[in-house]
Amino acid sequence: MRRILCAAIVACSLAVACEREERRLNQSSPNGPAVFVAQVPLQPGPTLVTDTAEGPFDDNAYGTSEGQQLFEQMNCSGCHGNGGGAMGPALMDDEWTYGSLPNQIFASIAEGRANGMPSWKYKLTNQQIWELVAYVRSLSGLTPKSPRPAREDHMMVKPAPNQTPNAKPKNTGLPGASQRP
Amino acid sequence: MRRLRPAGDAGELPTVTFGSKSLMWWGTLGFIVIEGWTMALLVVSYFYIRQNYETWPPLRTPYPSLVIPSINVVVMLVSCVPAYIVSNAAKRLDEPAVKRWLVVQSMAVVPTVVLRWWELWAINTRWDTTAYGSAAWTIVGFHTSLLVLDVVDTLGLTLFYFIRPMPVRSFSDTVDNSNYWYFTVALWIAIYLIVYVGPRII
Amino acid sequence: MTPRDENRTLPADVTLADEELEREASRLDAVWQTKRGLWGWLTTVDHKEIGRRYLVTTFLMFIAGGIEAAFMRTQLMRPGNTLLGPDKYNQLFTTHGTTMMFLFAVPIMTAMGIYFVPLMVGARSIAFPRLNAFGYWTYVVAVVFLYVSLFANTAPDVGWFAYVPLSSPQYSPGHRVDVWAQVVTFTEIAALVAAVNIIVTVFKMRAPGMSLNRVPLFVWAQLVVSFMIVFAMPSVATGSTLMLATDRAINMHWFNPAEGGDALLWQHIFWFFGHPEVYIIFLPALGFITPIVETFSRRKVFGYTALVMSNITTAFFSFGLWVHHMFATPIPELGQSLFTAASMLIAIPTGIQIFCWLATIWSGRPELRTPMLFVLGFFFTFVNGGITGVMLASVAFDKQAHDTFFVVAHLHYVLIGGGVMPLFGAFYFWFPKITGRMLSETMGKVNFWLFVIGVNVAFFPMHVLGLNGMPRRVYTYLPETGWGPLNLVATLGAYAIAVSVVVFIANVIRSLRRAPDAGPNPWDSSGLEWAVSSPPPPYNFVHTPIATSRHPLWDTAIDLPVITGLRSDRREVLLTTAFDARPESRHYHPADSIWPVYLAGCMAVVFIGSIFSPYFVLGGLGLSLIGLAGWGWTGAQDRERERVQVHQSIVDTA
Amino acid sequence: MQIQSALDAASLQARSIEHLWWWMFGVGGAIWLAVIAAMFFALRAARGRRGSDDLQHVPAESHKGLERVVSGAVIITVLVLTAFLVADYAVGRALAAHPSRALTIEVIGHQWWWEVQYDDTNPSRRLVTANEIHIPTGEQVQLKLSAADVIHSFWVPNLQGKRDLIPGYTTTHWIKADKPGTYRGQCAEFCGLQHAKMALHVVAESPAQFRAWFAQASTPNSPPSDSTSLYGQRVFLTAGCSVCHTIGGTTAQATIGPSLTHFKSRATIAAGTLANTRENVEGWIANPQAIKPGTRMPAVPLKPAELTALVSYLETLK
Repeated sequence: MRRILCAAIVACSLAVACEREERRLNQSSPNGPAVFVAQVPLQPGPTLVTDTAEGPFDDNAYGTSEGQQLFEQMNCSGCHGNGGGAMGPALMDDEWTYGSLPNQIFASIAEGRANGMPSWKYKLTNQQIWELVAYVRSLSGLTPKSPRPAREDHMMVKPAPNQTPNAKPKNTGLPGASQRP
Repeated sequence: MRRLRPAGDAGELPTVTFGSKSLMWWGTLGFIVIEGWTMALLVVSYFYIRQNYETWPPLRTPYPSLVIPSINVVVMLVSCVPAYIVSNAAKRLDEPAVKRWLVVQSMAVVPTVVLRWWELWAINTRWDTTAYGSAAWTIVGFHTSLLVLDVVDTLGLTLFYFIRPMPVRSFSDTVDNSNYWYFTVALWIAIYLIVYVGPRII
Repeated sequence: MTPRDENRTLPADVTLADEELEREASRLDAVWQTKRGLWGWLTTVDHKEIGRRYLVTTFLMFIAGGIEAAFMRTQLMRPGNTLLGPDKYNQLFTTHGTTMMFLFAVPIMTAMGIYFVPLMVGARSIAFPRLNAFGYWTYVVAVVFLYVSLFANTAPDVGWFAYVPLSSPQYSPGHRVDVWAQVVTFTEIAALVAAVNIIVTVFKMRAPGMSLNRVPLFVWAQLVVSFMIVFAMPSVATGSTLMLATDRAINMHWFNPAEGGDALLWQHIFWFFGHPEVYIIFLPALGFITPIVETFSRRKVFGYTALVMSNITTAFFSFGLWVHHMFATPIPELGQSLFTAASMLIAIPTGIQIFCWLATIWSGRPELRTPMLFVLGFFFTFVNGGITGVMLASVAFDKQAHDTFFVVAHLHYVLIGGGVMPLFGAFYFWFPKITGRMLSETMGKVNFWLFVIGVNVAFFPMHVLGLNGMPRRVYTYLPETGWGPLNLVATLGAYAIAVSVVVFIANVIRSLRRAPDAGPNPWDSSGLEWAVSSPPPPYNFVHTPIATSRHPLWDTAIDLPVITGLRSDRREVLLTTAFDARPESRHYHPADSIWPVYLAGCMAVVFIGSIFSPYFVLGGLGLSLIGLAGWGWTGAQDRERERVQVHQSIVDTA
Repeated sequence: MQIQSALDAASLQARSIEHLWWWMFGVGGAIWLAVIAAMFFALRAARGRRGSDDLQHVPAESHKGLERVVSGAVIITVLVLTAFLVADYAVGRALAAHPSRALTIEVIGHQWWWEVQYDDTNPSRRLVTANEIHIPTGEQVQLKLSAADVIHSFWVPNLQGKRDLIPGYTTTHWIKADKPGTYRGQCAEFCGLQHAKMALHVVAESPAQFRAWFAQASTPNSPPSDSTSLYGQRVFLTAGCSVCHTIGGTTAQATIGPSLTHFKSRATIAAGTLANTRENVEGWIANPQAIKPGTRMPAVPLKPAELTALVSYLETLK
């Protein structure tokens, strides 16, 4: 009886678990070179299409953690200071100069932004950028809690994303819009 | 099937025994050994981690503060007195005395849990800052679980004694409850010396 | 009042009349019988019922682990095979290891103990029946949790040893490793509970006259192993629950080198449990061998004392050699040599036991029935594994063999040869006692030969593969490595093992369909468990027997001396002194209860919930308060009829 | 034929271990045979007593005999074990022996490839390569082992036993190859998805050849001459390859992936997974996940022309 009960309970979350745990490896992206994609950030390709509040890797632990690795390897912290902000804007707060929607962040990374954010569309593949999107969003608690990364094997310079309280996705002005008061 | 030849009669044997004659005493002892051993392993790990640091506590980490923990040590030692009286009364099957002193014991043990909350923060560092913090928090945290368990046990026992007449064998269980409390206190004194006083010495 | 002087006072020819026994039996039935139906099934605390369930569940786990192994072998059958990708393969080999070690090998040995120890020491029940049920349900939680996770693509994928930092959050995102850590937690709880239960049962509930030097070797093994569990399991519980799980859930730094944590600490903690673990599986199996050898050599075992002593020394040594799993890590040379010495030393007590059994067979009149065949299979296979074990104890050689298929071969020779083969022998030997039915000898022999051949064909080539450079835990290998042919052979052997297990299952089903035909003592064996009907009644013994020697049924061929006077109008067990087992007291035995299964459910909420949110932990603990209250709640049953002993004085209450 | 085997020793260390193995194999095998023989003898010897129904009756004298036999067996066991212990200790000493100064090579384990650095007092002359270690024969070479992410284990069976690479620790390992050749090794500690395809090759060559290789390897290639390779270089620098890889003499100086400075001089690609041929390289770049599912190398979307040019450029990196 308890077996059945347990099974039933978990069966409900089964789909979630599958998605969360899926190891989505770097597929060769079905649509040509990154450059074309980044020009239309809202159609980054069939497998990765997203126009919603959910990035393709937001609920995928492995993808988010790959994003975590990239964030470090691409030295994003050089400007964003481990998300705390420095030369570049902080990523752990809820201030989003160019919007917090996945596709907006994708555009920010792929195209680059004023005041020194370089364009990564020639350096990273779509999937890598989407993984970064998931990680950046996890930093400020915009992604589901369960797949968010815990601590890294490094010096503890910032609270781990799995500790950040959940936040409402904000959509403060698209490119060009002024910052929130 | 073999025929059975009566060669002795157990009818005259007692049905309620105390101390090492009772099963519960052995069971309690078993779990005391398991929990003590777990704590020992944690302490060994604590010192293993300590090897990775020049200074203990690590740089930019304050010493654990001693006020609250010291108070709690005193409270715990004091709370052993009613525990002792209760177990003696239980051995005399003196129900009124047991009830009376169980109330006292309950009032003595509850503060230890309350104090424990500040005791955790008296470590003066978070568990997720350094391995030192993790080790200290794990040790104190694990002891907290034992402490809460025994406090709940004591309160429940007291409650039962007042709700309805208890079977005679629960006098024996009451004695074992006191024994377990002595263990919890002894364990805490060791931890107090290692986790709170230790860093100032080693 | 000891059995002996009782013998003097009572005339020897008085025996209990059958109808009198039947009346007593029916009274006891009324008191001890478990209720019918689902409720009874959930609330039973009968150690035989629980033990039988334990045996069935653990054997299901054996089959599950075997299926995973079959998948792995099929994947490795040829180079570059694409049946399984790395992700699935890693999940499968981790689940295989976790299942076989935590959900099959250890629990099935304790399950045998839970079922047979009370019978063998002549007790009516186990010391803490409700705790016993709780342990079983906790174990069931582990089983369900791991296998639901497997199908939810959340099975652990870092090996059954879960080395950090691979299992640390950065390199194992998601909850796969959390599943492993909590499954381990549940199995630890179950194992510890069973261990305490068996220790107390053996110390306080032995039949009058069964002084420690008359305790059957099966029980000795169970006792020693229970002590090992008490000291080994807390180690892995510390590692997995208090360190790894907290590292992952609340970002502790136990294993984070950058913050003072240490990756080697995990290996020490894990192997300090992990090595005794092997002997926790192996010693009970040796306990099975002695009664089988005695019974089928028609001779009392040679060197009882030597066997007991080797049991104990093995247990001690086994805590002193965990580092031989870490010879490739930076450990000081001297330390390594010490552990080499210890690892070789432990071969001596094992050798002594094997020699004693051979001597027993030599000087007896062996009959090659199936259980005996499996014991011979044990010699044939295990000795091989033991010798490679001694080789691996050598630091220099281990530097080559470590983490290769040579070790895979070694550990399967030891665990299958030393654990599973005696276990199958035990199945054939005690199946009649549990079910009242014999297993087919012919099918048994088929089962045996397929198994022995399969095991050796499957695992012997792995020695060569290892020496030829094939590492463990690879999901595939390149054709040019030349490992293909031997891997193919190994895979075929694995299939043979699978077939032999199918034969065994068929054998069981076949005899379960037939009418009971065993009788109380089909093998004319000597232990007390054979003095009662098969299957035994819920109260085990109408009257507690008196053990007059190590082999009561062989030495008291005519009639069995018993202690009368235990109450039959309520559940009562006889307690005796710890060493020379003199009757000491009658002890109240709890009624069936729903709280064990309820509390196991609370544990599930606490530990599985802890992966996701601390609120589950609080909630689970809150719920468990109800359970604890219910557990502790006891009415004042027949208070006036208790006889209380405080120290020496006996008081009659009311 | 075996491309990596502990039973085909090519170095001082591996050979002493191999001797130890054959010795233990002989003794161990003999013991196994003895026990099994004893088992069958026991069964035969007992056959005579079949049917006689004196249950559990054993004549005292045979009991005495048994005691003698068993204690004899135990004594033999003890002696053999002592012999094993001594032998192991002797070999251990032999393995530990090493000179005070020697060529030192740092090996850093990554998921799932090997970074190789030749120590040099002058950092600019520090040679960095990957997955292929060149060593001179006939002299002790010191390996400094460390890990960048998880635990790996360095194991080249023909040359030496294994040594773990553990984050937070640096371990050392000594190799003295005594005959030239290429020896394959493989990560021996489970390290994740591609543990199975994390191989390396040790190329042992005469000191002269080694020095020649070293000199050649320490100097970057001259920039490509033909137009295809030039285009290929531009692709490499713009399409994202340079984000992870280094090519000496160019602006590509990233250290996330293996250094490709002398890419073509290596026998294999993808950490010993594929032979370093044009087709393999093209296939690898086009879709690494098909060859090593999980590898950190992404499939960079390239037009066919770009891919061909890129590969021709890599071909020039001799």
